[in-house]
Amino acid sequence: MRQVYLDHIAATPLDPQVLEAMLPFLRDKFGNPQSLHSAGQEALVALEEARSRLAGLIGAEDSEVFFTSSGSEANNFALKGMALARRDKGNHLVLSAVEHQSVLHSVKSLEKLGFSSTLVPVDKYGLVDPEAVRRAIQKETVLVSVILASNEVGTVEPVIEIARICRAAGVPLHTDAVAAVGNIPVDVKELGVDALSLAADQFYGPKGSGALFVKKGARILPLIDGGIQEGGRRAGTENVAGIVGMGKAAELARARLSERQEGMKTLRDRLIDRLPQRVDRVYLTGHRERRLPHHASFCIEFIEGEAMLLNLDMKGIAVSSGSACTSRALKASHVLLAMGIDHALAQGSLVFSLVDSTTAEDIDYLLDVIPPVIDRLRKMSPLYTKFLEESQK
Amino acid sequence: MRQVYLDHIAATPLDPQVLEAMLPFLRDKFGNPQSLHSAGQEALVALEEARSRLAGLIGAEDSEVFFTSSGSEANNFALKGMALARRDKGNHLVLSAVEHQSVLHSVKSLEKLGFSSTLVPVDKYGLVDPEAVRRAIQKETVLVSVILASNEVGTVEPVIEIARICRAAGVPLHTDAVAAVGNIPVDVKELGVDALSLAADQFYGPKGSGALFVKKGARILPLIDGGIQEGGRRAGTENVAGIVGMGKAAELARARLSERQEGMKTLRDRLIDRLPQRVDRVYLTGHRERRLPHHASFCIEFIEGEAMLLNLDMKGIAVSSGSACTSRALKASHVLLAMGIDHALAQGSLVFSLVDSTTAEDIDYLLDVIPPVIDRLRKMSPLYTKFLEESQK
Amino acid sequence: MIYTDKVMDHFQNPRNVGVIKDADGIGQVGNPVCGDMMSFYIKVKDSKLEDIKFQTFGCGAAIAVSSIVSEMAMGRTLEEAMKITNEIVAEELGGLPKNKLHCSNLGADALHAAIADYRKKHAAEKSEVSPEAEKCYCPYCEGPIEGLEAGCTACNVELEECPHCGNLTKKGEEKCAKCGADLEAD
Amino acid sequence: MIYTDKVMDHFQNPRNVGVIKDADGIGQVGNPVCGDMMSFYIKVKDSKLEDIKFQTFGCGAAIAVSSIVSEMAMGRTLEEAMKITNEIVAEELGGLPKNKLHCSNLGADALHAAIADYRKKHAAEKSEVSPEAEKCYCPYCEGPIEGLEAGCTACNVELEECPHCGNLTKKGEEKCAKCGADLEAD
Ligand SMILES: Cc1ncc(COP(=O)(O)O)c(C=O)c1O
Ligand SMILES: Cc1ncc(COP(=O)(O)O)c(C=O)c1O
Ligand code: FES
Ligand code: FES
Repeated sequence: MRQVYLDHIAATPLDPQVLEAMLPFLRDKFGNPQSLHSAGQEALVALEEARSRLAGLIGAEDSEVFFTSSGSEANNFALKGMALARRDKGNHLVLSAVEHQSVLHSVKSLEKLGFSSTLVPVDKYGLVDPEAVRRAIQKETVLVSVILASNEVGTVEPVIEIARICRAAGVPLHTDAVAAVGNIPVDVKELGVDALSLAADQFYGPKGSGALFVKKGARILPLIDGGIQEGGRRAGTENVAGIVGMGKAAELARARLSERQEGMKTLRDRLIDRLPQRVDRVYLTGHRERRLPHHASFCIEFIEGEAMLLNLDMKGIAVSSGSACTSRALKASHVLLAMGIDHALAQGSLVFSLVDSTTAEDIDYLLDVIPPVIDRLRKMSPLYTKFLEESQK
Repeated sequence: MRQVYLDHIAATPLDPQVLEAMLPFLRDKFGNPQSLHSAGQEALVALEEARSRLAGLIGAEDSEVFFTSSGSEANNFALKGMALARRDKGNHLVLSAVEHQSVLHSVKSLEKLGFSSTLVPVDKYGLVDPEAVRRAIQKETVLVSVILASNEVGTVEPVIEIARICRAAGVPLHTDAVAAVGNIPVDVKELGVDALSLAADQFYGPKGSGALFVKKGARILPLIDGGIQEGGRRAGTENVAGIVGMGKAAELARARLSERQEGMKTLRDRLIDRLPQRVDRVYLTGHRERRLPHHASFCIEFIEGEAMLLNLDMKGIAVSSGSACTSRALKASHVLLAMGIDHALAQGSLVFSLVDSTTAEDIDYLLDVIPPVIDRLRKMSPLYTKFLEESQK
Repeated sequence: MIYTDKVMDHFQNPRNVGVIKDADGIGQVGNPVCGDMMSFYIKVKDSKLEDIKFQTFGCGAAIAVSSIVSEMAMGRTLEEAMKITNEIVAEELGGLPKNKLHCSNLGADALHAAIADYRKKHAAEKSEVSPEAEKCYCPYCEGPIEGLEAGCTACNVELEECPHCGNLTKKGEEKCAKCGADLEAD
Repeated sequence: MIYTDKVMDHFQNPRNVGVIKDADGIGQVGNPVCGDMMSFYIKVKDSKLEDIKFQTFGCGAAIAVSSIVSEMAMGRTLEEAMKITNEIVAEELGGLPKNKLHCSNLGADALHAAIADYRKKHAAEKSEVSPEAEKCYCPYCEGPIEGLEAGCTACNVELEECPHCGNLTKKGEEKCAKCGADLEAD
């Protein structure tokens, strides 16, 4: 059976060059980067080279990059670390209504420690209005966090404008760029952000490797306290192979970004344009233009996402019905609800995400396979029956 | 030049079988364990198998094992997560004076949030007196943390007795077993602990993979908030390859533990017995018997550790002068000071740590190489000159 | 797989899907906000379920549960059908992920509601529909839960009850995991 | 390597190690608590350093610094030798890790102390030993530090000064990273 993998927002395969770069550090180069002897120093050099490559991808200084074990850890580090470091300045946080769970729940934890927060709403495309951020900022606000690109609906937020507002207000801005880095050009200086989260598994690097950019001069407390790793900012023996892989992936992403983007965008557009031609009552979620190049997300009316996902899986097609981080939660996505999509429709969410090796044939196979799947499930759906009855009246 | 690596407390090489187990997950099995489609489920199955193997190594239930990215993260998770979850019960912590930095500094961070702590002293072997723990426990105490085995001096603490006292007092006990798991038999039920930290790179598994055992029923808040991974206890896309490697390493450790221990113990004893015969004024640190099987640590009088370490490195011998996590800090180890060793002597710390492939020839090579190194450095040392002058008087 | 082979079989080849135009009883439970909704249609003859059809909006488990409930009840007396419980359904399916056990309630509930509807219409005898008291399962680790106070003893999550639907949700969540109702922040 | 080739050369083959029994001046700085201690012995002839020997208890940097200081000062006039600063020493060694820069102070300090000792003994002229004001470097990231208030702008660590030796240490540390003195917990 043909296998078509269209859930790359949850996982990308390692680029073979990335694996190649990692292997020596899984074989004989097993030194601990903090060891002062040669084996340790060899690992340290590799670590710093990776840091440099990653910094290069996002236009940061090497010393502004802190390794983490995931995008979620980077988000927790940024939110908790910056909020707690600036506690003397105030106790209020501003975030958008379409943040990732790791940002939302970090804020919940901070609320238990005495912080309060304001959720900035989004429009029907999931876009945050920079002016709304300005209005949400209070005298007590110590941090603003706005996602750069949504993993659920693909929308790319106007972070440059939001950063300008935050700068004027003297409040640092964090952006969750996990879904963005490696897929669209991201430059921390151009964005003007004070902190930025990323994860290697979004751009052909290994799982278990992420990073937080923290602008020079911005204050942050560690999330993981302990030894001197990462300049005392993030303790724990470093995942050397993973970090080296992330560095290599960053180098490749930098070199290939525009080429990758263009290829994926064409196929994404093929899917966005044709799916609604093949199936009725299918709605694109997120913004049509301001979206990730490899991301096409829809709500399919009258049916539920998991049932579609499983049916497509049986046909060899892997897709998701939202964020992998909430795949087992039974509730509708908070992102879709924040965009004003109603509960029933939000349950029918499907996310297709591409990779640089996705082909037009893959998309066409999907376009052939999906209509009967939807048709079959709709025939089972009491909501569809009701809709048909009502439209006959 | 002969290469002798005796710094395995900082890093073990991957067992080839561990790498073998990891590789498929670095190649085509790249699914995200939270994805509901087949590729995701395949990763999930591997993850749960690894959890089961790790649980098997320490006598835990599968559901009591939570993956982390390092021993430090596990320690932070335990200390902060359990203390904050039990905040309604009190705000006092008890820990030993010889805890790892990641425990010590987690407690410092908790102190900023309103907790206080009592440090239980140790004797000259680095041993904690269980009775001293009993005395340190107050009505407000919500957590006790005592290291199972010291990475700096090798001493294995009487955690079973301490656990009995904590149980009687109704206070949960966490133990930092990072240096112990995989090297000595560790059974959470036998120990009677409520939480236990471990890291795979201590037993031929990969760097960047650790775990926290949390006893069923013990309350803990997440350190990394976000998605549903690890039952909502630790968010972030899982380092699947690393976790699979840790699982394999756990399986191997379980099968080979006693054999590994015996082999390393013999060589360790050779080193402990013979080094003081070759060089005078060399003192074993930690307990002679109650110590890790692969650990021999000394203080060499009149000289400083880093100078020795670099000299040995030039002869192809890798050793450490304390914890890798503090290798660049200029101060004497808090562990040695807590044991009553004076500052000057503590500066001369050397730690030799073995691996299952260490040979008698390796030890003998070290024993041949080290006396002239020490001799040369002592000739440079004003302290040694002073000592000689005074002993001539 | 998250589901057993039997669940997947019923999910892929659901028995008795559809609508009975002149049904003797119709039962509908759930709503789209909860992410699941089931309609059961029954034909009754001599106190036996002569025909059953269902429609389901919901996940794989919900579809499989509806299918097997229809199969289990087909041809049975109303009395017998009323004895179908979520435990029996889940068992028949070879088990369900614990966070999906509530779907098995739904199937039996929808059938029972259809029977109640029939009984009401035919006034044969009045009977209260009293679905089994729901067993509680932690929506995070899927472990059984003894009491709210203790939180989930399996995964240690702190739980609170959704005041809207009674579902258990992690403390501090903004919305109920089941019905989506807003929970007050603590 | 953490050290440059030049540092490693001086560390491996230190010049002028030893003691001068009948030294004209002896200077000793540091102490074992700080992890480093240096003794410099000088012979002076015609206001020139005719011979220099040193002993060092300390890390690789400390040994290399002592060695190069002795080499740089050898044969120089006392005036010239007094002009050797930590910057010059560090530069001569091709750089030092920033957390080791204080070792370069030690070398010059010890030499200067020996010269001061000589001058005092020979009462040729009195001069105050005033070592250069120490530059501050973050002991964690090794970046230069502007002021205590700001913390380290490079790595964002919050710093406090050790009341005992003046060294900068991360806030909340229990002991000074340099001299090991107890810091009050905050
Ligand atoms: C006893 C002990 N605890 C904690 C740690 C920290 O573990 P990691 O380096 O994996 O963060 C170590 C590291 O060697 C250790 O030996
Ligand atoms: C926007 C966004 N933020 C955060 C995360 C969490 O990253 P991780 O899974 O690496 O923890 C993701 C994961 O896909 C994401 O898409
Ligand atoms: S429909 Fe299965 S989750 Fe409720
Ligand atoms: S002796 Fe080099 S650190 Fe001070």
